Amino acid sequence: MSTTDTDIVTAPVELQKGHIGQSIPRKEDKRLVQGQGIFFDDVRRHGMGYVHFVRSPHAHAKIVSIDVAAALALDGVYGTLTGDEVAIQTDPFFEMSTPPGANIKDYALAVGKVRFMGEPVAAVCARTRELARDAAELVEVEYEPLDVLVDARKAVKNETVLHDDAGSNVVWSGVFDWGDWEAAKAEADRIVTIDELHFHRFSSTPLECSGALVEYERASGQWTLHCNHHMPGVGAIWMAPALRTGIDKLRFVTRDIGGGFGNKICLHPYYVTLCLLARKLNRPVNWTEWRTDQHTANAHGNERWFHDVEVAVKDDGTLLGFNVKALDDCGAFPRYEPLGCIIWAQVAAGCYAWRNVRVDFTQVTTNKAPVSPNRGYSRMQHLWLTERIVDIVGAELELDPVEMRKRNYVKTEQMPYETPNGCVYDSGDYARCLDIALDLIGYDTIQERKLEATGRGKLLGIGIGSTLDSGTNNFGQSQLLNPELQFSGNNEAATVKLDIFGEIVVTLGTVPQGQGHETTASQVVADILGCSPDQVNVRQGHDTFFNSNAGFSGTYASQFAVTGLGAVKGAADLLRAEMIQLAAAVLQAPEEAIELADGFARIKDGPPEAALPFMALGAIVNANNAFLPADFNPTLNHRFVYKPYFGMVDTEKKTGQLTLTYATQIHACVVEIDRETGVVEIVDYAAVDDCGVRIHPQIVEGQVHGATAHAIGAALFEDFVYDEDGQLLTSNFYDYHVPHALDVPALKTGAIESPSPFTPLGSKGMGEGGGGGIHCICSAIQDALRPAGRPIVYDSCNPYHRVWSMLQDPESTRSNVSVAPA
Amino acid sequence: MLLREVEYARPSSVDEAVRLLASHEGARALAGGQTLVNVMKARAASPDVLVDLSRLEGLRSITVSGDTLHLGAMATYTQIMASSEVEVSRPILAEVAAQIADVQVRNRGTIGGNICSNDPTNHLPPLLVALGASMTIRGAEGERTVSAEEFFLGVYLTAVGEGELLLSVSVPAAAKAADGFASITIGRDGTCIASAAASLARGAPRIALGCVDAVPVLVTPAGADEAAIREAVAGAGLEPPSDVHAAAEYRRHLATVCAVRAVQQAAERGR
Amino acid sequence: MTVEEPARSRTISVEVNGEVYEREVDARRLLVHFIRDDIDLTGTHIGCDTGNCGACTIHLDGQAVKSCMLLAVQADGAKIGTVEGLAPVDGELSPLQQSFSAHHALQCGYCTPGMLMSASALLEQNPHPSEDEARTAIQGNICRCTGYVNIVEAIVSVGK
Amino acid sequence: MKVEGVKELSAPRDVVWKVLNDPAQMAKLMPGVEGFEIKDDRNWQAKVKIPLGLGGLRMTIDFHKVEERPPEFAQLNAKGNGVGAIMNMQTQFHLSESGAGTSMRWEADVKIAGPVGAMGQRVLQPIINQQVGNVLGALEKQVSEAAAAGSAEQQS
Repeated sequence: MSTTDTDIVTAPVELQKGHIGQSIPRKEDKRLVQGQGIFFDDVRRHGMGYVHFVRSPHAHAKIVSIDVAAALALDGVYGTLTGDEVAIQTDPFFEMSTPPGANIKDYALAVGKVRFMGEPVAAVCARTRELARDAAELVEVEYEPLDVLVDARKAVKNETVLHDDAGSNVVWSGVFDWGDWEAAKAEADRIVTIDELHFHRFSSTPLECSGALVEYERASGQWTLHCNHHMPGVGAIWMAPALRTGIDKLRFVTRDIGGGFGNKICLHPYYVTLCLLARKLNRPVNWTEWRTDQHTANAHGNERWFHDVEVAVKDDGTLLGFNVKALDDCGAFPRYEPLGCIIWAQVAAGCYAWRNVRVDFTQVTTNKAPVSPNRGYSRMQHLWLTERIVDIVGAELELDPVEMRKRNYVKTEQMPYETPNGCVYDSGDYARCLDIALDLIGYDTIQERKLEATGRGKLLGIGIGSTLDSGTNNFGQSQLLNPELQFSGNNEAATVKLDIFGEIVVTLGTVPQGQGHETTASQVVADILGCSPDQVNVRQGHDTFFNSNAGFSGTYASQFAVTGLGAVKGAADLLRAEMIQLAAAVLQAPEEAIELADGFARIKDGPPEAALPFMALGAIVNANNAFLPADFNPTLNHRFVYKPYFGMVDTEKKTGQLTLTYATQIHACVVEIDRETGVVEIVDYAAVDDCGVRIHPQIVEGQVHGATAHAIGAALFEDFVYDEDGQLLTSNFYDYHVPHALDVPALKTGAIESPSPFTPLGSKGMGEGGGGGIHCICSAIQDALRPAGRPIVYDSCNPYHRVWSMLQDPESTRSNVSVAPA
Repeated sequence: MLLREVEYARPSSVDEAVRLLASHEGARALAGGQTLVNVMKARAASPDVLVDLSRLEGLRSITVSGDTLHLGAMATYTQIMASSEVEVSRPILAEVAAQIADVQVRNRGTIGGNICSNDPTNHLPPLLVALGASMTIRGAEGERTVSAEEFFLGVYLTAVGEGELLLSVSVPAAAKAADGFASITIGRDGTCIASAAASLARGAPRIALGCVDAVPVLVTPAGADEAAIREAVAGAGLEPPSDVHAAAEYRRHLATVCAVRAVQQAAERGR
Repeated sequence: MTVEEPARSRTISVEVNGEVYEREVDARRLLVHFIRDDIDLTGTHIGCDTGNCGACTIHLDGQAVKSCMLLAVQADGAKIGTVEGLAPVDGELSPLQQSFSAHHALQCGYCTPGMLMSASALLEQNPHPSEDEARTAIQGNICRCTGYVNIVEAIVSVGK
Repeated sequence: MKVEGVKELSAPRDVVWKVLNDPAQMAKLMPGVEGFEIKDDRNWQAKVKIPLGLGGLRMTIDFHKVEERPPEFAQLNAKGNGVGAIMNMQTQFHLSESGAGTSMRWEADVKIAGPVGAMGQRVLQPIINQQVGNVLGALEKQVSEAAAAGSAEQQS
């Protein structure tokens, strides 16, 4: 199918590539390499107190009593806050689910019960950081431990229930049935079934932990949060009603943020606690989260089980569809969930042209840290499933993994391609990307390398990961979970102005954490206004007071190159038109004769004096405007809100255009496994990216490197493991091993550009990477282990001990899979 | 990150250090601090008094006398890696020191701190047991020497008693010694899951296994062939701890693999 | 000679980027908190609480060390270098800093000060490092953004 | 984590029983006890500083005797608080006569909750084994002293 019945607004790519497409030096770098970045913890206020949280050592317990007397008695302690106060002073956070999830009561501090290890039960504020911790140790909490649920498969049985108000551990459940699964089964030559696959729990663990400095202004009731929240628009939607205040009373200020990856989106419980403390104690309060806290009690990625996977396939390898039960584990509170129960549907079909997909999806709470969107959010889990399906089916039917993929990929000539659930893949050429990746890792010599490795006691394997990085969410998909929700579409704002001395000043609604927004925004503005990016001053970070934010402002969901830059382009276009109008009036020339170039507004091919520097334009409007006609009121100050067009979703069929763009990432790698120990080493790695028009190729490549490193960590080392009592066993960087410099191989990258027909610049959001590395490492491990009894890789994390177990007992993994004639 | 209150003193002589350690209950020696400060940050263990050894320059020396290499307790890993004395008299020490943690930690961390903390994942305790090292300890009653085999008593527990101070580690010098070391770490340089040090310097292999018990486990196979090593490790009746990285069975298996590899390396070096 | 007796605080004198600071500090104060909170050099960062991440790397008497695994009192009398002291002249960047920017060796920039301090310590001893040597020099510095690829390139290219 | 074992003690069963069920005697068995308070015959509290090479590990431990069947069986629960962690230990011991001495079969289930406990996982088992070793060693000493005292009384 190559046409679509959705109306799609396309904007022509009208810009000449000037600065766009060039890897200019990043504007952010100069301050950051000098240690002059301003991260939230670098901000000081007179008289500020330091906050330390008292956290639950138990995963599930009743809070019998909390005694803060000893803490308050300590010299230098400013005050405390407990769950009882929170329950009186705030309302529970808004829940997005339908019942039972809708009935969950989530407060800033634990009220009555703790539901995960590390959950904050009280907060202490003191004169120094050390004193705050001393005092927190003096808070006496009596707990009555309850049965602990750490396994979603057990939680779904509801023998123990976390949230009495909900009466069930199920947050949300529903069936997605697209195409005709029964017909696909009938058409198939074989049905391959996989009993269970497990996508594990990890997170991107940004190097800067969470935190904020919160000030309260008594006179206005205004809170200012110097923070590192990277989706403040949505943060305010949670916080303001809970604090029983208006959204305008919450000012979020971010400057530099030390990485986010989605993990700083669900900070609202902590921030509400800080707001209450700042108000109660009438002083600014700083909270700095420590690493162990972040691991135990901030944001994990969604853990997901896939059960009873059935795949309909023809003997020639043509995939017709699949049917699966997905069980998602969101930890103790839904917070951003149950959005993860639908976000995956943006890539329901993965890179493949199967037309029949049936997913029975359930999400449950468990006594583990709550989840939050994590790089590749929800799509990565599902794409891992599709890639596992392709590799497992391919291996069982003795089909070549490259052929398998090429046969089933959506073809470039089918673009734009409408998926069975109404999503539209805008552009791309998956097969070409795969060829480039295979070429980069020397695929044609792989058999020789396998033989050579065998001689060294190593098992060598090659793997492929095909992923889509879907970007620019349509929030209307939330209505597929809960039709009552009043969210749809998407938006982002920016302002561009020309100031009195000719300064071009840009403010963004986005909240960058390393993606170089100051730089890429300046490239776009420079090309539109005909000047150098050096002349464009992009204000650092986000500030609610910039008046350049919209409801969905933030940096998430691979969208800046579309929404953020779309807004910047819109505002710059408005400014440009006005500058031309003004220059035409001053130079007494028709507007068509004016060009903006080299920092001047001038008459094309005119004499040198027929040129106005930008400074002159700025000065005229702002300080010397008496001669302008009465009916001519230029402002040289423009705000634009970019809004992609999606149309409405179909809540009955659960279909719609759930996202705007699809960047492609095809990864391929070669691994060697030490047969004796199970130690896995990545010996070759290639990532090929297609995100349409690249504004700044170096930044794009940097995102590819970063996403790959995250995937390597997740595939081999990073795992939030809980014991049966709900104790997190990997709470620090000793046990939660993130890749070090020596762990990451030299990465080879390739790129093609398939411009998006749907976006202002032909660009697509990218950076999340869809977990391509996880899929391809799993794929390579399975390939490498093939001579050792053909075990099936069933888990997304394969640390040495798991690989060794597969080597010892391949059969137990094989019993998970069966092939039957249809 | 935030430590409990603690008292601090920085003596300028060994005598003074020993006096401070002996006269204050809960006093602990602070060497490089790469373990101790970390543990204090977690508030897991809290000394009442820290006796900073940084001014005791004499404890930093690395010397050779006769056929013995003496490493002062305050010698850092970086110093050991760069030491010509180590290079000519027992190079395996430098090689293993280079595998400890990272550059910054190697710049601060000391041999004394490493073995006195005796974290089971540390590399030096098994190495020193395999090499037949001995430790010189100073207490109120004077100095005494303890063999490496008797030095390690438990996790964070050694023969250095309350009020005592480790002065130096002595290792038999043997320039082309047949020594080997093998380990399995998470990633290239992460936490150690299993390790083995081996020395054939005195004929029959001496293998010390790390990470499988509270203290290094010494294994002395009858010969250096693989079968003998496997038999000897199997005979050691290892009951290693299980954790998130390795169940007991896997760790036991890795101990054997490391032992074989360490001996192989030692044999190659000795040729 | 005075007899040393244990105390909960101590007056220390340190030279940081050429400037001498004398302060009374609690014995329990970590050097990184002294640098960040007491003398307001906030370029030195904190990324973990177990000494793994290296964001707090500084030079102590010329050696790269992690300032979160050192008490401030231990630095008494020492010469300290932090990221703020790397640029030769205010407003100009060192070749290493320039190389980090040119090679896109930083994204969020949070690990960057520690990376630079580790890399500059390497380059002082070894002006022409190989890729392996560069990787080893930063093995104790975690970066969650870049996958290290461009950082390694940036370091190696300074020596070329 | 479960640890268990059998210990042969060279004292009569009633002597062993007495030692094991006398809180004051128990206090002497534990390493690093700094303070001890008997609340009633089933509940007592100890403040301990477990000696480790790196410095003491301070905890307040509440003991509660759950069940006893003199002179053969007792079950004791201990709940410790401190170091950012909570420790729960359930112990049981069975005493049987073995010649002139006593055979003690014991088992303990130790659970540590909290980030420090999780962090220390890799060293926890060896540390617990060490502490159990210390307690058993002290028990042996205590029991033989008690037995000696008992026989001395008989002789006098």
